[in-house]
Amino acid sequence: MKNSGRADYGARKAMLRPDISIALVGEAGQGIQSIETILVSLARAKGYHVYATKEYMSRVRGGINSTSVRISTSPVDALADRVDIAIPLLPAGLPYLKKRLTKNTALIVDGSLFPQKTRAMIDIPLAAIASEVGGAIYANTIAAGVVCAIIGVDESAAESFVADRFAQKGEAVVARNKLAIKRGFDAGREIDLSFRLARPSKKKSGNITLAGADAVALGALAGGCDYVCGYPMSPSTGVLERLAAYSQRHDIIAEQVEDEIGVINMALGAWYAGARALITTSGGGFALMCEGLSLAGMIESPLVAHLAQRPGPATGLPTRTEQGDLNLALYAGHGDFPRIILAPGTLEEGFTLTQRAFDLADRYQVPVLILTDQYFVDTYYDTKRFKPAAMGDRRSIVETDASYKRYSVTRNGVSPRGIPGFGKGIVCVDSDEHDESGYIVEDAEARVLMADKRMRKARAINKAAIKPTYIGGKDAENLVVTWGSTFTIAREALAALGRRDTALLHFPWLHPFPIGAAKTLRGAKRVIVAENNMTGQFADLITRETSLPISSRILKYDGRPFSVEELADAVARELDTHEAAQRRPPKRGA
Amino acid sequence: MKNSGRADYGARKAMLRPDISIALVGEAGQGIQSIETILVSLARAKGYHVYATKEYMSRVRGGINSTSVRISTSPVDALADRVDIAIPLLPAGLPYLKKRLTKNTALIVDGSLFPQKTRAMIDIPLAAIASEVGGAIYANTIAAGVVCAIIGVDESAAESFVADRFAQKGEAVVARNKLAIKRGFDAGREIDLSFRLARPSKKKSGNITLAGADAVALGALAGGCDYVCGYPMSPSTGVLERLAAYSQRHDIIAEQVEDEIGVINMALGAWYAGARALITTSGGGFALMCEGLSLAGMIESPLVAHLAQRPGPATGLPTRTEQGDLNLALYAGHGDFPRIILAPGTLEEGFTLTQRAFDLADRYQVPVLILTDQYFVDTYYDTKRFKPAAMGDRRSIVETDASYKRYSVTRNGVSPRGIPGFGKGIVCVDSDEHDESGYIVEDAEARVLMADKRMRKARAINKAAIKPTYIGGKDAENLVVTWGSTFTIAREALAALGRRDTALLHFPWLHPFPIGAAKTLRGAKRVIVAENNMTGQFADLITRETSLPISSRILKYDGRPFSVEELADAVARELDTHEAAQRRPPKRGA
Amino acid sequence: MKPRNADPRSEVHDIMAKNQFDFDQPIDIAWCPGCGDHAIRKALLAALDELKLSREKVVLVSGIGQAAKMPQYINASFFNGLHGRGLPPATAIKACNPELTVIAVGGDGDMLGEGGNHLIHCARRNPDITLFIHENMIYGLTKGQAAPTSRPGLITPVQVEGVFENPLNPVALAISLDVTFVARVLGNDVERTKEIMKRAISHKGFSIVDIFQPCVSFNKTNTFQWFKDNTFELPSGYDPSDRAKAFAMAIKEEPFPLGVIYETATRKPFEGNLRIYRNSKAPLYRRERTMSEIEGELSAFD
Amino acid sequence: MKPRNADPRSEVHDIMAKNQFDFDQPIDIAWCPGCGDHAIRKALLAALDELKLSREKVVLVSGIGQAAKMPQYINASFFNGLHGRGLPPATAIKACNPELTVIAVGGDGDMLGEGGNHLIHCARRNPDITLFIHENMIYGLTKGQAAPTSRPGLITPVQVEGVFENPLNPVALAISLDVTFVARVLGNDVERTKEIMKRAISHKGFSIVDIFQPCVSFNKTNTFQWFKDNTFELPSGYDPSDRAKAFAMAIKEEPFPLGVIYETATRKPFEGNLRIYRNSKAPLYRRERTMSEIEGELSAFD
Ligand SMILES: Cc1ncc(C[n+]2csc(CCOP(=O)(O)OP(=O)(O)O)c2C)c(N)n1
Ligand SMILES: Cc1ncc(C[n+]2csc(CCOP(=O)(O)OP(=O)(O)O)c2C)c(N)n1
Ligand code: SF4
Ligand code: SF4
Ligand SMILES: [Mg+2]
Ligand SMILES: [Mg+2]
Repeated sequence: MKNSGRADYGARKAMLRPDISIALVGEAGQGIQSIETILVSLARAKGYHVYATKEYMSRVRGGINSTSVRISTSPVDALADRVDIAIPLLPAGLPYLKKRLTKNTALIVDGSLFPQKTRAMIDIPLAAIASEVGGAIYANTIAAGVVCAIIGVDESAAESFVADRFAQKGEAVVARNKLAIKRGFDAGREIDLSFRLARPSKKKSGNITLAGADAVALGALAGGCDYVCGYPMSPSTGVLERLAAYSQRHDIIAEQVEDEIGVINMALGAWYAGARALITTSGGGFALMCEGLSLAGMIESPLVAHLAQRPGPATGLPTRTEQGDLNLALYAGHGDFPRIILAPGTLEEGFTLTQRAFDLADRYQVPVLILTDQYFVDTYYDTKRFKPAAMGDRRSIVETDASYKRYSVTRNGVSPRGIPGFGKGIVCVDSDEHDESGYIVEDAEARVLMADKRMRKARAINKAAIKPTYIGGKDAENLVVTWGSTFTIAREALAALGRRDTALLHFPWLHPFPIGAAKTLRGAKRVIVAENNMTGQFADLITRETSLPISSRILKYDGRPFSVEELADAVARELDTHEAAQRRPPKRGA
Repeated sequence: MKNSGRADYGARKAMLRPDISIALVGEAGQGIQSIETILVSLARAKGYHVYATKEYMSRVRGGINSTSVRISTSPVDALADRVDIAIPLLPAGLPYLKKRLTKNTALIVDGSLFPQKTRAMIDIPLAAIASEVGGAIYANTIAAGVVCAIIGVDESAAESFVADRFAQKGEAVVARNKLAIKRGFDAGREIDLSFRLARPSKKKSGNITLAGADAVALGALAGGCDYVCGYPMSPSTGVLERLAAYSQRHDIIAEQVEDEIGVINMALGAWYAGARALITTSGGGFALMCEGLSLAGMIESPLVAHLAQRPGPATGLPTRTEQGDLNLALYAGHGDFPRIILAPGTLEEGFTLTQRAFDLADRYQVPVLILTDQYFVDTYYDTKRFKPAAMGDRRSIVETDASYKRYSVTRNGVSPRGIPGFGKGIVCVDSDEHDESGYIVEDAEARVLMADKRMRKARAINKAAIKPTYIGGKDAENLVVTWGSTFTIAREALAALGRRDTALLHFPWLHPFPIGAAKTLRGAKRVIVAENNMTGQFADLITRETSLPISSRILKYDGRPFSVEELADAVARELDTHEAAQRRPPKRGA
Repeated sequence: MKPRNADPRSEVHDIMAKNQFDFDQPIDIAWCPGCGDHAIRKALLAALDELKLSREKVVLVSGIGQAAKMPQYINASFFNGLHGRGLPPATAIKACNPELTVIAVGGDGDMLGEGGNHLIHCARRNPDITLFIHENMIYGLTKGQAAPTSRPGLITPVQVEGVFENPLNPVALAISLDVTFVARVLGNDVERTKEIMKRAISHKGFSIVDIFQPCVSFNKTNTFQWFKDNTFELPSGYDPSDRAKAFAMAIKEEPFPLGVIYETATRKPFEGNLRIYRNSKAPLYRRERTMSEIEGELSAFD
Repeated sequence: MKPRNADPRSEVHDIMAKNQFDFDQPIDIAWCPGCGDHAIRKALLAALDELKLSREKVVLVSGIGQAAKMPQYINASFFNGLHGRGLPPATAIKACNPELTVIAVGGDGDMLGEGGNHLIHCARRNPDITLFIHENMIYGLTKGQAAPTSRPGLITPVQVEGVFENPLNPVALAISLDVTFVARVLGNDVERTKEIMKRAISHKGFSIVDIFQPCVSFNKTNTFQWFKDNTFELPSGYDPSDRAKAFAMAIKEEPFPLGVIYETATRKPFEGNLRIYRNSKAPLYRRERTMSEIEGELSAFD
């Protein structure tokens, strides 16, 4: 085995690292997913904390996809640029990694595929070993073995893991995979790196390891979701598929509908009949649902919608990430009506907010939108096992009597919600302006009565709003603001920056704008909003709600999430500019 | 003839009025439209300025509809509450008028239908006369004769007008209508009122008399519109119907599409092939077009959309008015892309802005939305004959050569637009992110390049923005802000208030927010936004764009437009409250 | 029952003696006098009553249009949604609670224009619901534009040169989609309409009744007389179970066949295919999720 | 021609000698190796070439999906719009410029699922355009959910219990709508596909070709072999002009008939009905509006 990297790495004494970052690049079909799974599972079993995220092209075969894995002695939940171990399974993968390689990165390749060496590489003849093992398809298992060896997984644990994983495929396949792992370990042990992963503190944390899509689906399950419908659309399909799988074990109807308009209207029918329905879609599909959302507003139907964002406009970058649909979520639908918008920043929030969404929707009879994005749904890490909230009054419905009126006018605007077939009353809902019984009206007074009733709910909702999370020293003068998936990245970035004067304000609840947040924002000397879109949609929302002008926006809209380093740098730059500006005498009239 | 009103009205000397307001109320099918037409046409022919607007129920027969007509010696273009002459054709119409009647209102009724008289009424036995004339259907012509006599139209002019109007229905019908007019005049002349309409200054002003829908349709014609498509929806259908009529005399394809999604996608196909397409819809239909709008943004297609607003959410009040779709217009579609939003306040703006919309759309390759509402499209008055702008380069398209690239990157973001079949090149447009040639790309750099190119157009558009119209003394400390159809009403209201310290700022161009408007707004001590919706959507937009908090909002959302008096009162109240507040010492921390 | 914000000018309708689906006081019906919709309402009231359905278990679902106002005038629960969007909620309502009788009503524009896609896919699902399409060959509520069913040559304010698109034949379309019960009636024939409505409602699976309905205000061509002159009853002995033959019958136009044109019992209804009803017939709203179900799924991620 | 941002891993395709519709340098085709779409592309390239169409006068229109990527791989103008929304722009393009040959391409989800309503109404309009539906009985691009054409029993990550909805039969549907040219082919049979494509493109009016296409990545049931085993050529002497008989043929499934199943010359195309082409054939973009036209209309309001 040639190890062209040995000279570089072997010379220094291996440094102990609490956190190692690994990047795998390959074409669709090459099995980088499989390497990732083996690695993460074994690291997790050994007691490490793990994190993985992927980015992929909008194609089924070919192209270039990548996965970033972090294995750490402490919890880890954000994308780092830094790569300690990089494995491009094909030369075309190298450019995709370029910006992330440092001189300390161990670049592991099959040298036969990389005739021109532009930098130090650790050459492991994956293809050659694979053909010895039994065929090209074993290359990924071999690569997994290599990395397992490097990070110190026990060989026997790895062998039994792959044995389990391939058990269904027959003994021969199991044997060959075990051999592949072994050969990978052999090769991996030969590598002499400048760093070594520290041992995990204890065996296993009792955490669960799951992706954003899992957290949302579990939250829906815990929220009592019993009807899910959708139309396939990346990156929202995962939630539909997971709940479809749950429908085999729980009371859930899972239906793929002909189009997104059908999706939302079907879900409203389901709520009307007493179900707790979830719809899941992405920006383009949600754009088709705007009229239906307005219907939810008018008939005061609860609704929970999962909107997994991707870069637009139009088809955009279908498999990438962006936080570009906030404006649409805020204002979708014609006419004025209350709604709630949530945006989980952590897996835990993904679970708790989704569960809560069902209760909020049901209690206030309004649509609740859960904004995630491709990065969020496709990212997984281990996290404290979720604690579902109690499921007290799971359905906020009443048994009707003969005098029942669906839209009885009440103080807080919420009318007791009956459903057809439960009680002696009839339940009439109408998309036209209507009276308390649900029949069409046209006169001015009746209109105002109902419009006011609907809007009064917004006030009640305001009180239920979740305050933004403040992380940092009290009265820090700089405030970095995030919403949704950018949170964990910003948290690690600020921790890395380590500035006492700079705190983080994360919004998991976006609308109605949480009362009190304005005060926190105004309290800061400088507000920097970091979000994954082109114009700073949340920054604009803050201005609209608080009349606070936001000039510092850190925006990214290339279809990729921020990395910790990138965001840390950008925040540092913003602060520097600001400080420099402050040192200059103020301009007249500024 | 009994004239129970005589005692009231005859006693005083008739006052000369420069402006008379008439309200007609009847059920659908009773012909109040016909009375209105006769009245307005004859008044206009005599040299008066005229104004009429209607409000109607969402039904074809029955119900209660009304028309308000103003006949004036000077131009008149806004809804007044005051009614000088009221004609309820049925008792159920009376409650609809109640708030508008004063002791000076001449209430003309067929006494046989109103057994209980609650106030002074002028009794004209319309039904009885009609049956003498030839049947119940002549009642409306008789009523028209009555009012014509009151306002001083020549009887012979009226007779020949109805003769013309019914010429196609045969001699017998003409004769009976002439008799009906005559009998109406006879009755009308007997009435002795407390007021009289002043004579018009000169014969006829050379003005044109038309409705908002006409102005938009004519603007489209002048804008070179040669493809119009839509799906019927009140109150937007009028524009579709008018352009369909034009298609019989001009090069226009007019197509009713299966649904609104088809409408917008078809229109984008038409623009792609070199046409100048208009779509026309209302809020619910526009809500269905959000994805298509995003497509326009991505493929950089020009598009002109007429959005005639009505009260939402959902089906709402289908035949009523509201300015409640501004938020949707601003943020419809997923992802960020530039757009232009216009909102005519006068008929002239209806014409010029629509014409301009086509040039703007074509020049900047963006969607242009024209926001009107039911009040705007259904209201008509006489106005200076429109002066179409020159039609220089009507189509901003280029002949392509073999190397043509649809999305060539340029300084201002606008790429020369080729169309298929015109030149040697090929024209490729894609809803996915694309390269300069229109082929799909996925890499980060290409994405940013194109997103930036698209957004650069917004800067260019900014320079073309139309400044808001300022009416009032320089540096007035109170500023009343309007957009769209509320303009003329506010203008007359402020004129009536006659306060030097209060000016009007009207926005015909809403987005991108006109540069410079912020300064005007900031210059005022107090900004009062008056709009026809529930939450103050434009007020919120101002805050978002200028970080100026807007606390004074005059909002109306009962499905009806403001009246001059109502708005004048509301502004006066706002100003009083403000002044009272200023006299008190400021609260700490306020 | 409820004081129906009655417009003082409301056309007062006879209250059907003892029909629980009618109101016990006059209601304001917004349809024009003479509109074919009145007869259809009579037929529907009678059908519901004669089927002895319990009022609390009937849900009418509609979109927007004149036909779609029907639920307003029947004393039962309703979901009066968006133009063109009646079928998706109707499907869900039945799926969530199969105890309910779900009837969708819509105009030809509502169901075949704006809502065409849902119709196609509702046919694929085959929920046990009934759809009445009021075919007046016009857009009534929006005042007289062409419907997908409008006959060639019809001039309207939008179709200024006359309609030239092929009219949609809902019966032929339904048979091509293997809708399990497909009929056509002339709504003014209240008795026959009622009978076929009863069969349609009783049929297990998706049933469509295409109801010819004169619009007296906007369609001056396809009048009651025209419908009478342009329809014929199916020949006696006609067998509605042969799909190819039914299609051959369905494409006959001017005159159009009336009656049950196609009926099949070969397909299972949507609800019957849902796993949740395999072991229990309880509607969804009566089921509870337990904490242990959630904990169990969480454990999969340990 | 243009350097097509070629992915270094692109499957390099043979450049067809002298076919102006192919690119003169290798392009990156995102379809999986072995996908039926490759064969369809070959057939389309050959058909376009053999019809001797001028490259500048051909426009491909599509929505989103694997099939809908076709325009990316043909060297001609294209409008690659939204998922399900290919037909409305295609109709407008032809209407605005009848000199163009307009070809729409889409998957079975694209055209029959999301876009179903446009298909129905496109059939009513009958524009002189051609539609190729790639029927792979699956959603390819979104990784394997059921399409409206999926066969009962197919298990997918969403249809966890297997598909139970009735598969849509696009040929029967098209005939029910009197689409003027309706054919089905097996795309892997490049020669026959090409021939039928040529007939479809040459046909005046709306033509639909339903193309069976194996998806090797996500549909492991309806493979090339399955399609071969489940299709048959129309009997010789088959007469495609009788609509009722064509329908009877169209509803045959497993095996499915292949060939031109229905063809009629009775309907005028959409563009032929447009008034603007009565006196002039010039496409819209070559026409000018004059100031006097506008002044004339303004005068109506004097
Ligand atoms: C999204 C949307 N588009 C358009 C409309 C306007 N609209 C209401 S009813 C209707 C059509 C009415 O025709 P039809 O469905 O045939 O019913 P009919 O009135 O003839 O019974 C239309 C276009 C609407 N309410 N919503
Ligand atoms: C509005 C909208 N909904 C959903 C999607 C996601 N989507 C893209 S292609 C596709 C279906 C692909 O299946 P099909 O049309 O059969 O084409 P194939 O890939 O099988 O050729 C879907 C659902 C989208 N792009 N837009
Ligand atoms: S407009 Fe036509 S369909 Fe509507 S109620 Fe009147 S007659 Fe009936
Ligand atoms: S996923 Fe299926 S349809 Fe798509 S390219 Fe691959 S084989 Fe073809
Ligand atoms: Mg109709
Ligand atoms: Mg497919």
